[in-house]
Amino acid sequence: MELKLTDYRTEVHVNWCPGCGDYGILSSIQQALFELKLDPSNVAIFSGIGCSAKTPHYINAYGVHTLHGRALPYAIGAKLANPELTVLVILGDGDGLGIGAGHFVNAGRRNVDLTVILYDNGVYGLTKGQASPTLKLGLKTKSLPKPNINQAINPILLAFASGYTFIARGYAYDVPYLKYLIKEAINHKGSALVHVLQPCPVYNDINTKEWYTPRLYKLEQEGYECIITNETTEEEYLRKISLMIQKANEWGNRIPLGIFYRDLRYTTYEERIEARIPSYRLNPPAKQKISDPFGKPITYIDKILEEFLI
Amino acid sequence: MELKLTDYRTEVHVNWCPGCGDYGILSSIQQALFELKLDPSNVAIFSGIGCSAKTPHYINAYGVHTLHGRALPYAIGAKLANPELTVLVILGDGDGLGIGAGHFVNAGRRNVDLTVILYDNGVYGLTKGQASPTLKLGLKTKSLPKPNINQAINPILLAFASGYTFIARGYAYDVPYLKYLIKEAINHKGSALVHVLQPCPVYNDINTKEWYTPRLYKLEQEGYECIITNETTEEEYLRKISLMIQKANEWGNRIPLGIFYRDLRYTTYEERIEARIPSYRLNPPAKQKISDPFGKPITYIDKILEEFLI
Amino acid sequence: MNNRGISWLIGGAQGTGIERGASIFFTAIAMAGYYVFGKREYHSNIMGEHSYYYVRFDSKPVYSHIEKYNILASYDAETIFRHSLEGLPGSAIIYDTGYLNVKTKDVPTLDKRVREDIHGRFNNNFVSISDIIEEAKSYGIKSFPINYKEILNKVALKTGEKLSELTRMNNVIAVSASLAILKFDLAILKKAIDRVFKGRKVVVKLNSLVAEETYEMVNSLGYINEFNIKISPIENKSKRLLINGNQAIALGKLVGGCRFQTYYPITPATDESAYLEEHEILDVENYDPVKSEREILKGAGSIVVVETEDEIAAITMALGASLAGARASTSTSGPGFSLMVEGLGFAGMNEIPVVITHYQRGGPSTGMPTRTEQGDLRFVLHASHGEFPRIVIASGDISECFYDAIRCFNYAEKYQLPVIHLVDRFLAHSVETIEPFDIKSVRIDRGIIFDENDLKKLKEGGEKYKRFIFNSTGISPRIFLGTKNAVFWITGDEHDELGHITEDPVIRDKMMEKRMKKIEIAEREIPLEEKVNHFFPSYNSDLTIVSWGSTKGVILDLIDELSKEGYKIEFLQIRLMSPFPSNYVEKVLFNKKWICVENNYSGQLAGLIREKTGLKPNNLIVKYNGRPISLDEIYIAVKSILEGKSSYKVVLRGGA
Amino acid sequence: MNNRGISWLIGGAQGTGIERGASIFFTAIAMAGYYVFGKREYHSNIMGEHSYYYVRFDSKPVYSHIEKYNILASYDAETIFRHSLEGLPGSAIIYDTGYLNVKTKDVPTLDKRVREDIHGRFNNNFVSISDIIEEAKSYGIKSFPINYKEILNKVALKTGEKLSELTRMNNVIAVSASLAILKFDLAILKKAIDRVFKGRKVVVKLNSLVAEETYEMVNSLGYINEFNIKISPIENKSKRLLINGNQAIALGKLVGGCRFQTYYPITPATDESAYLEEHEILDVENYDPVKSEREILKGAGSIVVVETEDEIAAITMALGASLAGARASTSTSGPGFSLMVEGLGFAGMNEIPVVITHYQRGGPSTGMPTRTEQGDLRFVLHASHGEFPRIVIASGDISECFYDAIRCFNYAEKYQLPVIHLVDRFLAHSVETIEPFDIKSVRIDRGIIFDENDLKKLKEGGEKYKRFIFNSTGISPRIFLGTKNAVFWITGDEHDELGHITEDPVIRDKMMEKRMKKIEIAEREIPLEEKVNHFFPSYNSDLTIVSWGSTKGVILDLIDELSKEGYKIEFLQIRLMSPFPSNYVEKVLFNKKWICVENNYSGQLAGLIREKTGLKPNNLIVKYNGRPISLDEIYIAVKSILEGKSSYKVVLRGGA
Ligand SMILES: Cc1ncc(C[n+]2csc(CCOP(=O)(O)OP(=O)(O)O)c2C)c(N)n1
Ligand SMILES: Cc1ncc(C[n+]2csc(CCOP(=O)(O)OP(=O)(O)O)c2C)c(N)n1
Ligand code: SF4
Ligand code: SF4
Ligand SMILES: [Mg+2]
Ligand SMILES: [Mg+2]
Repeated sequence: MELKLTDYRTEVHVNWCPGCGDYGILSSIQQALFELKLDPSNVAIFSGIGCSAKTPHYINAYGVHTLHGRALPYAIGAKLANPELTVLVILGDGDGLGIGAGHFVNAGRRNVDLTVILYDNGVYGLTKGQASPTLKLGLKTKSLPKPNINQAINPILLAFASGYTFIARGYAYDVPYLKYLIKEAINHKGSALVHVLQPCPVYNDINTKEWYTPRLYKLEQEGYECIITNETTEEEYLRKISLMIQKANEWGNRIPLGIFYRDLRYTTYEERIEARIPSYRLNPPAKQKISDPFGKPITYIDKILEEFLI
Repeated sequence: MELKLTDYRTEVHVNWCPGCGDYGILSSIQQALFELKLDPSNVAIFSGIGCSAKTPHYINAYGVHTLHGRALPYAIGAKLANPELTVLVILGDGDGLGIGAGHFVNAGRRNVDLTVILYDNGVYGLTKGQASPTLKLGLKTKSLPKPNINQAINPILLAFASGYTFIARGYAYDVPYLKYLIKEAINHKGSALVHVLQPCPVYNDINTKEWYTPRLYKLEQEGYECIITNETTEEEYLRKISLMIQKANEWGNRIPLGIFYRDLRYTTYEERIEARIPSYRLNPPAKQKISDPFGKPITYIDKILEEFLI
Repeated sequence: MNNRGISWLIGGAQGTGIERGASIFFTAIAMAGYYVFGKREYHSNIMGEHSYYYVRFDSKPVYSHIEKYNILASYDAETIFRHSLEGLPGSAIIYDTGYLNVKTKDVPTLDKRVREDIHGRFNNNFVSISDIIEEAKSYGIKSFPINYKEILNKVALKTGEKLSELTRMNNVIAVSASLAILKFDLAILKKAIDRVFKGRKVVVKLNSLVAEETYEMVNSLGYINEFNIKISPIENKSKRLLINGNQAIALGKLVGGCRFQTYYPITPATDESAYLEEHEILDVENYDPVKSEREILKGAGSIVVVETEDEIAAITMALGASLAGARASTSTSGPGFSLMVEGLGFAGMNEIPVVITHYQRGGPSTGMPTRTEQGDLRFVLHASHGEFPRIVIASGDISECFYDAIRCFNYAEKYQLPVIHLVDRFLAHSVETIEPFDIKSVRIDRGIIFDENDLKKLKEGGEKYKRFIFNSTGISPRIFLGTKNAVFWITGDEHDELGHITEDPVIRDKMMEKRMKKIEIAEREIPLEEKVNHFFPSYNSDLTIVSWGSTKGVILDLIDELSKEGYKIEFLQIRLMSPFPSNYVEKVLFNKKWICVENNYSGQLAGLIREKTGLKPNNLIVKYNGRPISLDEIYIAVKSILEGKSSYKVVLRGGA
Repeated sequence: MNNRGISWLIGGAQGTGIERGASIFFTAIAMAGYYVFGKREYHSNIMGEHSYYYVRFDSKPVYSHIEKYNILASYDAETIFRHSLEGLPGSAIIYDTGYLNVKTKDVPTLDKRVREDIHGRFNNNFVSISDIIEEAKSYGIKSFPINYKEILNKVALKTGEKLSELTRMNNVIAVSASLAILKFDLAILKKAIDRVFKGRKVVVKLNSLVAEETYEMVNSLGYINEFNIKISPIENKSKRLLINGNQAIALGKLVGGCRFQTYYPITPATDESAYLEEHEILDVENYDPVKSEREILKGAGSIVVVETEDEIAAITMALGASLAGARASTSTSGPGFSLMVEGLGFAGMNEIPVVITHYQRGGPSTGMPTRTEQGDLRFVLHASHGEFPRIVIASGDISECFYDAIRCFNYAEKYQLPVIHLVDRFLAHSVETIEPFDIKSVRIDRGIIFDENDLKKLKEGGEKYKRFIFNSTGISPRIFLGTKNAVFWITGDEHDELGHITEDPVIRDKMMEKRMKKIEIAEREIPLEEKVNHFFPSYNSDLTIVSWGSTKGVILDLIDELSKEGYKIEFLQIRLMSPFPSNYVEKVLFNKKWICVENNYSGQLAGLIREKTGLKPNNLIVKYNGRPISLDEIYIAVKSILEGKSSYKVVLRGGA
């Protein structure tokens, strides 16, 4: 039976505020899944806590709404136990880069095959607009009593330093383009980050739709491309990376969207496990039989026990 | 009374393994404090948990040996409560970039005036040699049963992405140079990172003294300098940063030591607090009187109470 | 006024001014000299989900709510769908005629369960507001339809404002209509509006105009005569505070000398930190002992409030600040506390004073972030591995919140240990008229601290400062990081007197005993009145109610009612949970008929009492649906216990 | 052999082969047919600090240690300084003559407290090893000086190895000398060497040579006649396992079907994960029902072991794997568990099976990482905010470690909740000769799981799969992420049957009750023998000892001795800490004279029993210096209780 776009929706009432950027991200994800013809039963979507984190409830796929900051380790556990799953991880900017920064960084090191979608609204939405780690120093959104006292994290740079092998940026209100980026990210083998600029009309009156619209442009329109392979020379690498960093730093009259970085040199974590455990993909942890029909354990440890028998 | 170098030592038996790089780092810190003529009573040294984290017990200064991964927030709390303190933070590579990565990243955003010294031995020393986040993918130290399954974090890049305004790299066995770097870091106003290559002869048989010696060179010998000020043009900035990233990536036949990055554009967190609270430095939290000689509170809230009186 | 005062409820979608509306209402009522109790119920959502605010007031103090209203003030459909049947006989529903045709299916935020309940009542899946109003009438509830749009139109005409801009004042219409049918003085209402909007002229003017027009409309519809309650101002000699728990704690911290607060945003704790941040610059008194005069130094003090990257950083950063010498604290709720556990143990091990204000909310896990519960008692008592002393104090009302906040710092510094101030969502967000704080009675005790002169003397005497010296008092003098003439070391490992790591079994035993003995010292020194509130002690009470925390109010109101019926009820409110006042509790409860009342599932205090005294309650009244206990439901429960008709465990299930 | 078997102790600096030496020793002894018990004591340090290994053996089972040695095998000075006086009358000190002139001041790792103790004994600050040996002699301890260098020189000559390379075999000299004076069969010793070095030829050869030379030296010095104990091989019919707790748990996990283990390194839990990682590729049996045959599929199974970035990731990653369908677990110790608290609550809220193996160690905070304690019982029982069901099982010995490890997964999946397997440092690192595991008796029960066919049927029947369906059994069928024909949602918020967020008070109550009732179901279904071990039940015992966890061994040894003296001692070992077997415990203890024995400060089990039954022990025996309880000290303590000479709380302080 052909799947329809509506098959990716649920009946749950979406309770984001009117005009919230999250609606656009939700649509983009649903459309991406639909266009990739992914069976909802083979997709697992993980999120932390925040407005953004409610997303899984609105998508007809396995939805695991976890703890604040912890979506990544949950997702990695599930993916490694069953590497056949398509895994999406939804992070809020506070969720993913504040309380969850340690997991964000250390997930990069693993290159597990999954897609991270980072909702960047510059604030902690669900707790009423405190500054998030992506809000620039000195900005005062309407929800803040005083200007922001911290410098901002640049998620693109942080992802690069952490080892993500696919890094892109989309915009919540540009659904077709965001959908395209999410599809590319899902198709990428390894850890992919899609950083989404997401207006929060309720608390962030600075990075609004009106503010973004005139500034945004698409990297590929400038002929930008940054793909690193094993064939890339040292020199080429440095040139590409310099440009990438330059683009990642661009935040003013012009703000780039698009795919900043693709690194095809690294194996995935799953491949690395397979190199150690040949049967891993054939018989991954989640699929293994562990007992016979009578409930007797089938793990054979007699060989191991010899080490201890005396 | 003139302070002697020995005044920075304690009677505690140093129980690192023979040949451990930590001895060199310890000497470098003691010498740096000595040469800066810092009063031990005005220096507070924070550490997490690990072999590295035992350092404070060996230095005659306030020594706060905290929890695994948490040295940074402890240190920040102390520094903000008493901004007159000279604060050093000792991190192990597991401690600072594994369990403590979230604090490492988010400390960068604040630019509190303190010096972080990261002991990088590629392993979790005190728990017997598991791979730390800085061990390169595929390496198998003698303590590992299988080659390392994770990519490595590059501390220089991560610090840059996180906002540290001073980033340097030293080597545990080159004490005079490391001492120099630590002094520069302490003198820097803002969050400074000194990344130290630290051989662990017991568990890491790859990154040994023998391995490092022929590879190390000093950035300044090549005329390298990367200072960013408010005067730095966009173009200059990009050129400098590109070179910095190139140097940060260099890890092979040649490995650079030295000061990678100095950014003088940012105020410190303390200055930002002062901008909000004019009396902050005159009367910081740790120094405020809160009661009169009879124990009566002296905080005057009558004005505030008017809001509630009815 | 009936014997439970007047209950008023305003409902609407989150983000449409429910709280503002309620503030205007209870401020006006309080200004008229009444005692007010107000509580808030809302979803974990920013805009759109149903939220309501409940107010009860009376000419005598009110400490609790009932599940019923005298007036339901609505300005959306959902409020009516949800609350219509909660009216007392003769009560009023105020609503906007614009919603009459709205059907359940038009309100997507109505939970399925509630929707089905309504459909079930009507045996019909298309129930409209007019149906509901009719139904309410059949229960004797009066309806007061008002055309909200017409009022706003008038205001628009008079002011030239756009109608669309004015709709956000629908809340004020509902409030004003409520006061109008109560024959409440319009002038006081206007004063309340002025106060709530902090004198912001344009807004005040607009809202006042809406109030006036509403009064006129209500008048013209003749509603005033249809509702038989009238609220006239009463005279008060002295002023009261109208304040909630978050604010009382924040003020307590300021007075108590807290100078460093860390937090990671979390409901319902954040408001306290936000309040502190707003008041980060402090005025302080300077006492001149010669002239014996006090001078106010403007802005000479401050509290540094830091938003951290997570709760682990929040507690550890507070510990850093405490080591440096600041009175330091952090505020959080369940999930945040769960992350502070390791830091808590470090504070215990290293005898570092720190205060954690813990706002309990509906658990487990993320639970019900905006709902209340007393589910964390056992957790905070035993949080963190290993054994170390801690003090846990649970406040029962908003006044206690203030004084306890101060006390916590005294305990923390005197006994050099972590102190947990246990409150809950209900206290945090409930508002009450209370007696002004008696700040003169407050004392600050920072415990034993050596300064650089003490250290100089020590040094001159050839002695080393030892942070964890074994001495006769059991408590070693502290010094702050940066104090001249000494240094110290600390470590989470077991340590010797100097603070260096040791694994020596003999020193270990001594150090462990030194730490644990502090809890015995505290238990001995803390006066009884800080440990318990014992109301109506008696040897022949019909029943002794034992409880803790925010249930205090409803129990006091209950006892008031039951005593009028001739029952003799004793009430033991336990405040100090650790060290537990075992002896006193045992003495009071031995051979008594007693029950335990708790806002949790398993009766955690009951378990604690049994652990400490061996005694078991005759009955256990619990509630765990995320809502506070109401006076009407506890009345029924206790009545049936008194009459011997109750089973051991009684679960209360009231609340919307 | 005396009635407490033979006690042997080897000491030296960390990193110089203490464990290796001990392994050779107890392997040899076990090969000779004896029952062996071995325990390790070491500092949280990689090289240099003092470490020792204690072995007791006998021809009957041995479950504990005594504080005394028959033979002290040393190859450094510090061991002698620290342990010399722990000798039983007639015992032996074996030492290297090279150390005779070493003085206390030459040993920087000697704690100040120990050093001062020695100096005090001699009233002199310059005490040498020869002084200590003389002192020991005065207590009737025999000394067996050996020139270690001479032995190594001979080996160097024979093999051409460099002497400096051979010094790391000093441990083997100490071991061999011990066995030599015991007149132990050299051939068995050599077999043990071969086994311990896993047949690595060169190493085995060198070490065997050292053993031979040592035997010869001991012979030539005539020491054999000076020591009056002889250990001859005894015949065994059946084989035994020589294994420690870490390993037994790892094996239990493999057999129990654990297929995903996460960990963040921490002492003393890491060894288990390292062991699992070494055995990540598994052989599995395939049962052919037609031929009724079993075939071994080599490498067809596996366990994925992931080193995470912290313990928060460890628990949450395990939860992710469990949701996907793997039996998943994580292992940790105090500080790690403190960080897992929030994840634990999530598992409880979402009914996710997961096993946390918790190795208690000396607390609080970082505490004494390499020392033992039972200080975390209350913590694991109440960890995390809010209320949710959990199962906590405490193993008492190495066999129980194995079977309980399996059981934990059955509980976790059957009742869909987190299970905490509570063990400790002592069990983890103690080695024992135990009966081979009876794997045939083990059963795996994964609880109710729907597969894609079940879901297809459901779908065809027009029904939706609801992860948290309210049903008559109280336990909703699980499905795994990725199962075709359905999806589910989960959230840490309170949720409806589908797993979507709800704040409805009615559903909340039902969901809360559904979760909490599971603990009642478990309490009903789990058989008594999994809840407690009741040894020597009796109506007229002189004393009932109640305890939990690793104290089991020493209590059994104690009862053995006391029963020989005619005392009738009953022993209730509590295994299931949650749900607590209150009824049984109350029945057993009611009106009895009973005491509680625990390796912690406050007697946490005693408190728990009182909470659950109201009963209080007559005495409490505790120990909290980081060392396990020895047979000799508990014997004295219980004896004085039996004789009515004891105070309520008895603190044991033995151990070095
Ligand atoms: C451990 C913990 N701390 C704090 C919270 C409270 N909390 C809920 S949502 C949120 C912030 C969400 O901000 P962000 O991640 O930026 O998501 P957004 O709401 O902006 O989409 C916080 C701090 C929590 N649920 N858990
Ligand atoms: C919360 C917590 N988890 C685990 C540990 C155990 N632990 C002690 S030291 C250590 C690793 C130290 O490695 P690193 O930071 O690299 O320092 P090094 O020993 O290499 O200097 C760990 C994991 C701990 N103390 N606390
Ligand atoms: S608060 Fe902001 S992020 Fe959250 S739902 Fe509303 S608009 Fe969206
Ligand atoms: S284990 Fe490594 S890092 Fe630790 S003390 Fe020994 S050599 Fe140094
Ligand atoms: Mg956000
Ligand atoms: Mg390290």
